[in-house]
Amino acid sequence: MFSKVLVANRGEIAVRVMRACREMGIRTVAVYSEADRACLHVLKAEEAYPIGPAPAAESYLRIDKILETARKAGAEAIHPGYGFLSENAELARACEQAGIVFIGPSAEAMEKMGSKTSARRLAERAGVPLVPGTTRALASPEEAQRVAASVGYPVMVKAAAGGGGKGLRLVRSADEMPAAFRDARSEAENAFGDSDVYIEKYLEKPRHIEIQILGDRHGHVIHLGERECSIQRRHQKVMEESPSPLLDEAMRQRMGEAAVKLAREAGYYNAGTMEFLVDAQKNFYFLEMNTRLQVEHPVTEAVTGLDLVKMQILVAAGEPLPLRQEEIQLRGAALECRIYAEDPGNNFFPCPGRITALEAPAGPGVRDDSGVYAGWTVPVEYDPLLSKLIAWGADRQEALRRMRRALDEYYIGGIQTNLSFFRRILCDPDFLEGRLDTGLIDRLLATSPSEDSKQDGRWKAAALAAVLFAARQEGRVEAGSGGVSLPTRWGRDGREQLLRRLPLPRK
Amino acid sequence: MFSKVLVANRGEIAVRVMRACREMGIRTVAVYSEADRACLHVLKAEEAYPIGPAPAAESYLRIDKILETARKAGAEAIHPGYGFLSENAELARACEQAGIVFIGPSAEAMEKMGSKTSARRLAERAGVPLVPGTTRALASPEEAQRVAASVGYPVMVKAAAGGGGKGLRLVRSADEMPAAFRDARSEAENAFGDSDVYIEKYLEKPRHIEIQILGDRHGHVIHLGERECSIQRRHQKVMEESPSPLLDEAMRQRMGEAAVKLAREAGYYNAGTMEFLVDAQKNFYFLEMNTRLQVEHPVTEAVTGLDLVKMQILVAAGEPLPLRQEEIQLRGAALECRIYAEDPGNNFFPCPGRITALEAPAGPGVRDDSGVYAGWTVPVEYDPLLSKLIAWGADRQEALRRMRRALDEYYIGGIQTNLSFFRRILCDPDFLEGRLDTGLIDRLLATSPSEDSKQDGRWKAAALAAVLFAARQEGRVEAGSGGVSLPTRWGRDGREQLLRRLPLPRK
Amino acid sequence: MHYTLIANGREHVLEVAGRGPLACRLDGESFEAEAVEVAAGVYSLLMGGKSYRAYVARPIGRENPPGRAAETFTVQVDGVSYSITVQDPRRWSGGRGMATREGRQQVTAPMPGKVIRVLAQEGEAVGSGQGLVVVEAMKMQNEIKSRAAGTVRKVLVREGQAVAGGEILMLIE
Amino acid sequence: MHYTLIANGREHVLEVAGRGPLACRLDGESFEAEAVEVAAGVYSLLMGGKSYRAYVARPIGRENPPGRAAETFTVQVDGVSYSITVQDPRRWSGGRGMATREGRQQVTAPMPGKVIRVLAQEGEAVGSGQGLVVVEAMKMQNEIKSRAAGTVRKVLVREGQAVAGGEILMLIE
Repeated sequence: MFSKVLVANRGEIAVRVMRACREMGIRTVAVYSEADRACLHVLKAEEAYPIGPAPAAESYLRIDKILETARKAGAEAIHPGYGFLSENAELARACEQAGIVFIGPSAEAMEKMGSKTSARRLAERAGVPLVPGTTRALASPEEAQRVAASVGYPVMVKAAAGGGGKGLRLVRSADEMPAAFRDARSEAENAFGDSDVYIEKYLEKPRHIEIQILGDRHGHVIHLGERECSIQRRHQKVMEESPSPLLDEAMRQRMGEAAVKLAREAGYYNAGTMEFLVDAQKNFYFLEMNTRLQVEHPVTEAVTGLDLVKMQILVAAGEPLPLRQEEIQLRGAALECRIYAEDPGNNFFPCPGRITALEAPAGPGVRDDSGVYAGWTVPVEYDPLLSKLIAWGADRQEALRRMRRALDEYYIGGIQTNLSFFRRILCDPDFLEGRLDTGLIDRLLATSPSEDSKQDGRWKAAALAAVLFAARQEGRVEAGSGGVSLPTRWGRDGREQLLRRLPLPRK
Repeated sequence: MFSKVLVANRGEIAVRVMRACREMGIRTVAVYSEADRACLHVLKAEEAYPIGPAPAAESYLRIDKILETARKAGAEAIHPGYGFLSENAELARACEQAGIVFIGPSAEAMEKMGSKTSARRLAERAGVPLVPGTTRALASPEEAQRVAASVGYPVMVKAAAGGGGKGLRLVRSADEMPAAFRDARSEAENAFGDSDVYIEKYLEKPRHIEIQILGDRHGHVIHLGERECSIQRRHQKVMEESPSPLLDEAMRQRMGEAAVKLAREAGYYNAGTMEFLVDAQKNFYFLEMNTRLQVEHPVTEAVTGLDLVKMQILVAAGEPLPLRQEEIQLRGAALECRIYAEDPGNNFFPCPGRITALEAPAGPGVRDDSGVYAGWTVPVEYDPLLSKLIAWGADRQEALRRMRRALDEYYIGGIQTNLSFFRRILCDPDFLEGRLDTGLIDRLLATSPSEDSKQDGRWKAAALAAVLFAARQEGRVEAGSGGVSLPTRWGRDGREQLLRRLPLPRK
Repeated sequence: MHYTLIANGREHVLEVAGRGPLACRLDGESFEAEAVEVAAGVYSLLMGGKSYRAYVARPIGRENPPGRAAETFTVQVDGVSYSITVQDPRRWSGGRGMATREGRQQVTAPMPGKVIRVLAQEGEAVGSGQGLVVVEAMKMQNEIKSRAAGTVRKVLVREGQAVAGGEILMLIE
Repeated sequence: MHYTLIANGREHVLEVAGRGPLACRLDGESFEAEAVEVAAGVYSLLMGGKSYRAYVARPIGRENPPGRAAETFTVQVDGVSYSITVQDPRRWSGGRGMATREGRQQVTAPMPGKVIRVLAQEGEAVGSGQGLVVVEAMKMQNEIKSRAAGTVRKVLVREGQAVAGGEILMLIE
């Protein structure tokens, strides 16, 4: 086993990886940009080295600096987390040349599965059902129109190198195609340096369901059940759960087997995720593979009892998977909320800034994977993910109620967060009954939040607290051990303004 | 189901019960003494009422005030937590008369099992093995000597109403008996208002292993496996785990069946615990029953996936247990550390006071059941338990390593705690290998902690941090965004003391 | 003491007095409260037996410029968030004589960024939720919307201009 | 700047200087450190690539009375706790000329309570770990032990006396 691992990432996922390392007795090395000197992953690491200015392109994306740091620190392996360089085959190759283990798949498998068109070809070969469309890049708008006509409109024009909702266009008819084709190509070129696009049939109200797989370097691949990721906003996952309320054991097995077959076909090892679209008739179609740890891996950990990061490290060290497929059992249900520094009351505008107070939920069945602390300033340079809140329950209902309880306990002061938005989702009848699809959030946002929050005592308490806080700052209240009271005279400015006692009836 | 429950307790267990209620959609009512206005359970409750001065005898032990509050608030049931009135049959009876549900066993079952001599008689009748000794109170020192001679010295003289290590005397020979008999009786009279004592054979280096049971009002009783509670100091549990490293499936089944038989014999419903002593030959002997929720219930929750407080509430509402024995499966292993405000460096002297800062561990497999928060003052009037830290792992080793990681993350500032002591236990070879007995801590305390803590960089970091903190308070450092630096002149007192730059080689 | 509060574009009046239990009246409705500040900015309020924990903070991104007679706070009570502006009772000379004005609103930049587009002009009537200014920040274009209906009184920025967090972009009345 | 520290009954000298990276020397051993106070009383220290997070607090129960030339802090670094007394370099006139005195020790009451027994008399030699005073608090009798070997210089309390938390019970040299 490794004695020292460098984590080439920041924030919550770097902290997550370091926790696994600590529990394995592995020393951890952090890297940080100039904006991140005080970031939690630097504090949690046993070693930490600067790798450049705030922009990711000059720090977290610099393969040369990361490898140099690994060599200097004597790290035997590099964990890339998710995002940044995690799906960059160049890093995997550079590691190999430097004699450092990349905790991920081989560069070859990453390339095979990383390109969406290449992954679609592999899936075709493995006999895994695909969303109808092309498995090669399209040469012209005319070719795109021909293909679209054969699969039937509406279709999606998608970047082969895509991700994060970029280089995507929905096309509803042939005359929209030329503009959409052009726009998708140019966006793809800008975002990924690769303008290849292909076509997929657009499914109405599909569900996004993904299968977690684990493979070792000895050809063993298993799956750990599914995650339902249909709760999305702007093509970005917001909430995930496992198991999916849609799947039964038979369908889980069929999807799991398809995912394992495809991973084997690609010679894949490490943790990985096969994303599928599922239509209203419960047909599933392979969409793409993520050749890395997912943001939402904790829901799978909660129901399987496995530590996926430790599994990644074991496999990277060349050890065989310690489990067989038949030993994998799902227990209960788990949900994850991605807590972002963004303002749901203001069009989800990102809200970096100083966290003045922080109170995280705790107690039974609650896990908080946070990358922040009170006193820290969320920088403007990176993803505004603050924390992932996971609730487990013996069944979906208990997990839901626990999540609601945990959200009520969560307090992040000083910045706006989307915590209150999750409370809305968790009251939505469709959500509660498991009728999920990628349009749920947009429908929810189209309605205005209920105004009954002004009806109960909370509003009175809030108004009073705001006034007490404002008055305290002006030096107008006494906060003794017996409680807050308003003095009869203002002390600070010396004005002799007597407090008028209100003639109120006592209850 | 109840719509409102009063929690007749304080601190972490009151918070724990309220969390379960919230998740069940039940409104919670807190009661608090004058010392507890700002206690966490008051903040977490939906309603809160004062019940008297700080001494428990004038507040938390006042059945009349608690019932009056329940009536006033319209609570349909009372959860007693552990300690205080939880094993007081009078409260159970008073509830019944008032038409309020007591979330616990019937008063009769509580009395049958609450007296140790009566419980021993029941166990005898149920054919459950007992520690050799008497099942009736002893009339005189002479009778005690006769019994002791027949079971063989050493013996324990124990209070029939005992608990918490009070009214206990170890007697190694006949001539020690008269004094021990007298002392135990008078201590029992003072502590419990009941001077009855009985005799049990004293087992050398026994293990304390207990079985968690659950019974409903329809005669169904199941067990949820065992907890190993051998890590004790002064007869008080300090750390618990489930499963016990000692038990195999067959022994678990035998002990579980004995516990269930005994509970049935007593007509017991609610959660309950049968404590057993296990000798070096793995013989088990019934010791006593706790007719309430245990402090250490979370380790059972972690391995069974059940919420014991919810089960208590379900059963109290008259519902049948939702599970059969064969559905109970233990997964992985869990440990619990009881975090106390006490100073392990100073003979475990209790250390109440203001918590100036608090950082609780989080991440996978860690649960913190806390009753405190930063800014709160731990009062001198009650038990110094701050929090229970629970770590779960796929096996005992993972749980151990996770607990160590979690302890390293835990920070409670302003008061002394026993956190560092758990770190010592978690490095003890006997503990790591599961060779547990009630003498382990005393042996550990007889050795001095290793002094290697001064060898590594931590000591340098600590020394520097102390100096920076002291200097900051004197206004001598600048803490800019670029880090802490020492100015060349002291600003505050105007002395022109130039900072001497040290001629240090750069590394 | 009288305080004028603005929440969700609406004015409210809270009167508070007393030692020990506070005698309060919110928009004419009386209630009693016992308040303890249990930690900095955290209040435990007992009101007729009901227990509330209120966290108060000055949010970045919705800040008012210093020196103003009002300050906006974010208050979270048992999981529900409120944005409440408290007007200084001294500067508003008791606040009693003030007319309740609906929809007075400062439009501020939630964070540093660049103004990409100005969507409403001075004198224009705008509806609640209508887009006013587009600001680019953190590589995303974000439309700032009106919190209430009203008329644009003043536009303080032009397209292409860099703005600081909390900077006033527009005034609406 | 020179600081004299006492930890575990032993004196140490820490010299610190510099802007940006701090040049430090602890008991003659030189090292460099970069320090950031990331939250009140929480320091992130990078020393030769090693990362340490140090939490500093003034503990109750081990407090020194105000106005003294030294103050004791509890410092926790990555799970390990240290009790460190920092002497004021101004009052100790630079601290350089001071002789290192082993075992100078104030015995304080960790919390309010009542003195039940005084176990060592003035002039008596005591060993490390030897019981000095028994204080009853929270319904438990607790023996306060000597942290280092020395001679009892002064006994400041008598049996039966109530003591406050932090009150000095005995001086040992």
